[in-house]
Amino acid sequence: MDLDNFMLMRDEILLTVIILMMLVAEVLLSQKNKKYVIQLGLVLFAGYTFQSFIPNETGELFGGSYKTYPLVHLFKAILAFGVMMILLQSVTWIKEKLLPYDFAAEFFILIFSSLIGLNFMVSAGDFLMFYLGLELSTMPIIALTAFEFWNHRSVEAGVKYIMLASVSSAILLFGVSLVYATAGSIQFDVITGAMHLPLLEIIGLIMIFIGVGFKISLVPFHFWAADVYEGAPTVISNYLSVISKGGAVYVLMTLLFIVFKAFQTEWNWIMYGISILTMLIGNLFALRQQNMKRFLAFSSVAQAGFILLAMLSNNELGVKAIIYFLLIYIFSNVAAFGVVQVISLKTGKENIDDYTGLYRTNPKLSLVLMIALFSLAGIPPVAGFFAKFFLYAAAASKGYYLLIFIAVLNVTISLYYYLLPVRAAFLRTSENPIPYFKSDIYSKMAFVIAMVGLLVLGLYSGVFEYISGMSNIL
Amino acid sequence: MNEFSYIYLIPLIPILTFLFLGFTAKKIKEPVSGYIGTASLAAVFALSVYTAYKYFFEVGMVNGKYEPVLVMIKKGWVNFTDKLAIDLGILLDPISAMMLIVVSTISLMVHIYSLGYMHSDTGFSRFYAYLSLFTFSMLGLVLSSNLFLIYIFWELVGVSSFLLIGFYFEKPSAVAASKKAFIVTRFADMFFLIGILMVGYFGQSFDFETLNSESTIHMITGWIANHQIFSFMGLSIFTWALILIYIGGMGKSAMFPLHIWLPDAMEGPTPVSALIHAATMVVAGVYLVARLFPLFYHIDNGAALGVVAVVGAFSALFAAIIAFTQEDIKRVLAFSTMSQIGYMMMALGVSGYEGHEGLGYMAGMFHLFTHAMFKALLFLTAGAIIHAVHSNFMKDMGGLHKYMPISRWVFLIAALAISGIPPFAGFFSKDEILTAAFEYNKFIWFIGFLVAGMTAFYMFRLYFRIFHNKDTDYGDHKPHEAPFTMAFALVFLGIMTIIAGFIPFSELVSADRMPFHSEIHWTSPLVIGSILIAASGIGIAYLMYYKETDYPQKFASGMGAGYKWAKNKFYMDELYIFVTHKIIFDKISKPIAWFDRNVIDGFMNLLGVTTEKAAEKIKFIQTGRMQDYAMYFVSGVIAIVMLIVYFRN
Amino acid sequence: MDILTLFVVVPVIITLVLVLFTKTLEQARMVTLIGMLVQLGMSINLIYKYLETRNSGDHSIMLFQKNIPWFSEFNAHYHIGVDGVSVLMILLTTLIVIAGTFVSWKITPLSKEFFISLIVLATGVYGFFISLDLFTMFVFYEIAVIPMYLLIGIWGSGPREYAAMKLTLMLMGASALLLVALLGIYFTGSAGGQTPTFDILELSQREMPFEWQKIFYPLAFIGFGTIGALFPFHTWSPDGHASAPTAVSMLHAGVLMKLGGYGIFRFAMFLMPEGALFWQDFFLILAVTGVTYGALSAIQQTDLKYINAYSSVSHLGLVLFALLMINKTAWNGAMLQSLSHGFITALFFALIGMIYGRTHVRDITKMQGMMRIVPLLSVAYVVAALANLGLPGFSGFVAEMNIFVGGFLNNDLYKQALTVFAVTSIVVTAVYMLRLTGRMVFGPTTKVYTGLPKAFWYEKVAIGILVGFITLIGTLPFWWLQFIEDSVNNFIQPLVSK
Amino acid sequence: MIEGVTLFEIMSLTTILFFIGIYGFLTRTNLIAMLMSLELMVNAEAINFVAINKYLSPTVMQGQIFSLFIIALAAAETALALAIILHLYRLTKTVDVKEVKELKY
Repeated sequence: MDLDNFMLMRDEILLTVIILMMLVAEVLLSQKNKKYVIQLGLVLFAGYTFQSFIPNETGELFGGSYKTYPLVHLFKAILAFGVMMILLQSVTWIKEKLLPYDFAAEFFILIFSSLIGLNFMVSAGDFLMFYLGLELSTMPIIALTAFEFWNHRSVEAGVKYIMLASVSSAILLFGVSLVYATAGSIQFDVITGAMHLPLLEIIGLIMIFIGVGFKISLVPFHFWAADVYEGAPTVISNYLSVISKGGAVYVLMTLLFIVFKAFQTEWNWIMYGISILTMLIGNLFALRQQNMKRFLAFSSVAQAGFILLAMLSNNELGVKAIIYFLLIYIFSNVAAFGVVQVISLKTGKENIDDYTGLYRTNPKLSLVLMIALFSLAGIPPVAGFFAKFFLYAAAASKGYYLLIFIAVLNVTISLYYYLLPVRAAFLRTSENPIPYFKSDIYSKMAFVIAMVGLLVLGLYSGVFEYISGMSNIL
Repeated sequence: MNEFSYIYLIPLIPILTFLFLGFTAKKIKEPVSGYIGTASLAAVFALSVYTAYKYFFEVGMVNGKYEPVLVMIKKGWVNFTDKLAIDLGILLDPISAMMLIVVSTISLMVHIYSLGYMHSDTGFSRFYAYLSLFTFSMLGLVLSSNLFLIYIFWELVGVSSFLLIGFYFEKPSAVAASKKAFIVTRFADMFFLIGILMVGYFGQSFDFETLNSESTIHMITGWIANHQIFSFMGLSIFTWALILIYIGGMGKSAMFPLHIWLPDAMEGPTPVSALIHAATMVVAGVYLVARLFPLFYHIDNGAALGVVAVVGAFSALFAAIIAFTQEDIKRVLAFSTMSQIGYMMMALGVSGYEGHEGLGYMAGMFHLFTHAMFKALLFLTAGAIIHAVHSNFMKDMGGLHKYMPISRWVFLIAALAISGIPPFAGFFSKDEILTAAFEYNKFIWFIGFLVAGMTAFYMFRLYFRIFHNKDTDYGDHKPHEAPFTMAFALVFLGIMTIIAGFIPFSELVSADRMPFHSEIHWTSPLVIGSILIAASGIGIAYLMYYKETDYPQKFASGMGAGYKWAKNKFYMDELYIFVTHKIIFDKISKPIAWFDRNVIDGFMNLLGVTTEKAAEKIKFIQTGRMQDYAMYFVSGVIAIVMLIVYFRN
Repeated sequence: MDILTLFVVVPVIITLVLVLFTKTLEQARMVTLIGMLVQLGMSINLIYKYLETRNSGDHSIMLFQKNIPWFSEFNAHYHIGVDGVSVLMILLTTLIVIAGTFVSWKITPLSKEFFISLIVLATGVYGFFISLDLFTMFVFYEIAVIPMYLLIGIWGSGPREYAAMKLTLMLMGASALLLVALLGIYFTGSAGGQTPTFDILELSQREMPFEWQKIFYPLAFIGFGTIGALFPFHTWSPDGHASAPTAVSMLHAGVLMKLGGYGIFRFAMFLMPEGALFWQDFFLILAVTGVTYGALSAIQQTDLKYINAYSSVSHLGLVLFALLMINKTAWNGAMLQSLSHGFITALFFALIGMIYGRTHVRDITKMQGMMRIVPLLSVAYVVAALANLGLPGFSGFVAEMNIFVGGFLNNDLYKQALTVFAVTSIVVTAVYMLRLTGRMVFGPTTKVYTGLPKAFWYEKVAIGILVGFITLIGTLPFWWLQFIEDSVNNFIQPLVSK
Repeated sequence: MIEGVTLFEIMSLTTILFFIGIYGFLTRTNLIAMLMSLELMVNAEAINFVAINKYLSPTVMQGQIFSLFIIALAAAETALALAIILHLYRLTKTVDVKEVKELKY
């Protein structure tokens, strides 16, 4: 690494700088000016987000353990964008909950470092970097999960998360060590070259995939998700369900499609089963949830199952479909969680029944909720439909028609429970609905961005074309 | 044929009248609407008479044969295929011209009559609107040049009859009757439609002239000859098609067993009964058979015609027997109508084709013509009587000759006519029918002969019990003679009834459209016999009913069960009710509805319920204890490893 | 902006105007009405242009085509175009939406939202009728399906939530099949290395392997058939219609259910002819069953809307039946029947809504002799009943006759027998229709309801529109058939050539 | 490189260690004990890496570096875990994992 190829990892470096500046600010700012930390963090990160959309050239650092190419850079930008929206929504929460304890800066620092971890993970060139990224992305979030230390549920979520995460990473590590034993290296390129799949290596690979699958919350490794999402602060559930899941999906994709290509054929029909299981279990659990956060948690489990459809395709179509889906998915889920958060902050209500008659009092909010849920369910003209459609198309390109059929039936089930909040908010009227309230400017911005995204990204094909323009990574 | 190009006006005027009256029913009050309707009908009448005259005596006859005249209004109204199409065309030939006269005359009379009869009825305008609608449909029916077109008007007369029967729509009985009439005829029409489809399929045309042409008949007979397998009960498929069409005719013409709607149809206003259920609509079936006569005659050497004859004869007898026992005068007339139409069917059935062979055909048409006149007359008179007495039942009448002289005389004329006493119209037509039947089959003839006597008997039973018999005390309001408008119609029809018989019908109407000559052989035993039996029928009626006697009771008790059956119309209604309600509704339709709600819909709901149940069942795997989660986690890993290892080798 | 895209754009504009500028019921309905009148003008203009083009000798299969790449990655285009059938369907939609606007003249609560959803629904329908690209078609199809949930759920009556959910889920389940079929056609439809495409005109030129057609045709057929109330996938329709608000029942039964037959005609059979022939006999049984079955179960119903829903099942069964007969005459009949049933059933639901709005009862055993109370509505109801049982002079007759004649013209005893079987439905229809009118319209007046308001002007307008078109079709069928024939001729080619 | 000890034996040892860890994690009810079992697993992997590196590719040091990182990260993990567990203890006065099941179904 030297000055001329230094800019290759400018995202990570910038984030580090931002973190340092936050630290400095934290130290320098006097007690009564602490609240400016928030604005500072937002501004800095906004700047980061903007720059991350400037394309970056292909290259590698540290002897190939850090790789970057247009798609991964774009993906980092997408992640940053998602985080940006989440931050916008979290302002009120920080003001109300964290400032009193003077935790505002820490929140930003932890989120940013987790994002760094994800960035490293997605552009990892060997298992070491991959493992470091994984851990770096997980731990701060665990800390944040338990951040509301006065709230028993939050802490319980934290405990569950860290324990299970450690187990999964331990298993993943064991797998890595097995692969290392058989392939004789931890560098992806070398391993790709030296794959002839003895049993030991297969076991190793399975363990690795499961370590990632834990992060994506595939069945049967999804149990933590619901509990953690419910317990954690809504912002963090949001982050978990879109950002860290998205990063993990990307890694799984690159590992499957590029690094362990040879293993794909072995692995496909296992994934076939897992995807069906994931969709079904996720839907069935979401079906009977009352708590919105838990509900969204299970819905995001089900969504992971849909992503696997495209994972099966193992071709560029799959790559495009997945990236596009993640993009849309970030928009929809952020919007949905955002509504939940705004409401729970104002009223402390998180149950579906509490939303009864919401449209009569807060029409805009319930519209946002409806569009977000429709997008998750995949109903045109909202972008979610197109994203899902491309996933199906990717699977169909390999002829998995039966799987697609099962998937679409699952969509029907999911539509049922996505309509439940809509039913509560629109169809019903209640004596004591959630009263009208004005949400703060930041979350409004986030909502507007999300809505525009959901309504435009689908009908306007440019974005998809742009993504598919740079997804020739195979 | 441009000298007839005006002819589309004949159906057009009534329909326009209908629309006008229908839309302005609220505004225009009695009697203006009545005048409008009558005026338009008068115009139609004039046109029809002009057309008929022109056709018969100027244009129609081309070198010794009445050539049909076709006026095409819209070709290809609906094109099914290049061969099969519904063309709006008007076909003018002897029978349609004749029917024009009948329909327009009777309709006009009824219009005039109703001015008085429907006086101060709330639905006066509506009544005239309906009348115009019916007239339109009936004229269209007789004029249509295309089998499908006739079906269209067939349906339309059905619906106008439905509307008119249910005219007093607040009377449940009327509503029920109208429903019954429509559904029964609709049921028959279904067979008609199937018949049409088959004819279209085999005959490759819906156009009457094409269907009746030599070439088509030849083609069909050839086809039948080559496809012996396509036959059922010994009759070829095409004969069955004709029989199906004839079933349609049976429905409209109230032939047994599809007659049950006719008696109930008397719920409608009496003029309607006169117009629709005596003179015009009910003879549509006869007209239909006459229309397709060449087909009926030539295919399978008239196998279908045999059916027509038998059904006709049987219905004639059956109706006559029931007519003996009815108390409601309109019902008696209704059954006599049924019986007379049976006569006409019989006549067609026994007819041949060429020249004098076609006597039956001619006679049938002739009887249709005369019957229209005197039966309308009878109904209208009955209407006048009911108008005066405010009752339909004979027991409330008697000795009316004192109060209603005109009605009495015209009724007598009509009764004599229908009984077949010379020189009244009925005699000639009936006599020729019997002659034709005699040449065809003695047994059929005998039935006809018997029915002639019975007819005379029950008609005079009616006459005597209304006008003579006992001297009923009518209390404060005495029955009065009908007002002028009604009386005018009665007298006019009376005159028609007297003179109609002398029309040289065979010169005009015949099966092969070739005029032939036929006169009554006064000396032949047939003629004398028929006169005698009619006379004896009248005599018996005189003995039993001229004065109040106890013969009727004796007679009835003597017959015992037979009388009861006849009085209850042989329980045909009950049979139908049983079949429809008990079997179709309860045994078929109900289970289906249940099946739909509970099985099919239930299955759909079951899917949903199962899903929710499943969700409820599996919730316990999410215990909330992280060691269980870890357990699942690890076992998941192991399971997958196992699977791969297993399936790999 | 080309003449067809406008049909999708104008509703969107109306929606935006409604969202942004309207507050009250009066404004909302005014905006909707004006917008739809514009739409009507466009439809008439379209018909005029269509005839003009055809008479100028342009016999291309689709007119006014426009083909813009959308997701070029998938070779999915925004490809639109119309032929006779679609032109008529567009006209039908417009008229029924207008009538629906008049019928829901006083809709509350959330009037504005009601009209918005209605327009969105219409947008989807318009898009469906003009799209020539499977992808575009599917997008619009789903757009059309979803607003139903809100419309029934918010403004419905009775067990509205249940009905709305059921309808939505069943239709989504159906579109699951459809989606699979669609992707199947996309990937297998282009044998021999051509780039896969969603464009039906291109696909019709390519040879889809028979073994795939065998798999995907039934999926497509059932997928479309479900919304076309194909037995036994029709159960959403009685509940849905019973609970839906008037205008929605009209639009749904009048137009949305036609998407089924239309889709089968336009996409399924056209793209998979061998499959169609292979499955013909099997589906014929289902269709015929639906015809008589629907009619027979209608006899037992006492709820006006249920009667109508089942009669719709029966009549749309006829549409599918005719389509399966694969015969020009029958297909003409099918399309004409779609059109005519659209108007008739819309009229029915409109009247039911009006009567229910007055009496708050839909049970025919509970009201009698409405003729004296609301004469106009009753007369209209009788007219509708007569039209429904196929009385000549009204649209139903012509359509059904085409179907029956077409069905019988097959040189195949099996099909002829089925046709005869279907013919029986005309009697059963007569039975339940007359039973209905006899109970409700005629008979002695129920005292409770005397003095109910007579028909209001906007109701009269709605009735006028619908009755007018029913009679127009019934008396001038040749004018309407000219549109249908030319498109049928093109679309039946692949089937008869096989 | 220890004389007379093959990689196989070492890896068997680590595997056994690993599964002992898993067993402990699944069975112990005390959170601290579970944490220790976790340590066991992680250390097994650390040994793995070093041994594999030493036996198979002595020239490149990937394995040993990896194990260093593992140790560091394990420490961090433990610290975080302990912190959270302490929080839990403050709130519920227990470290029994069986009690930690408020969030479920």
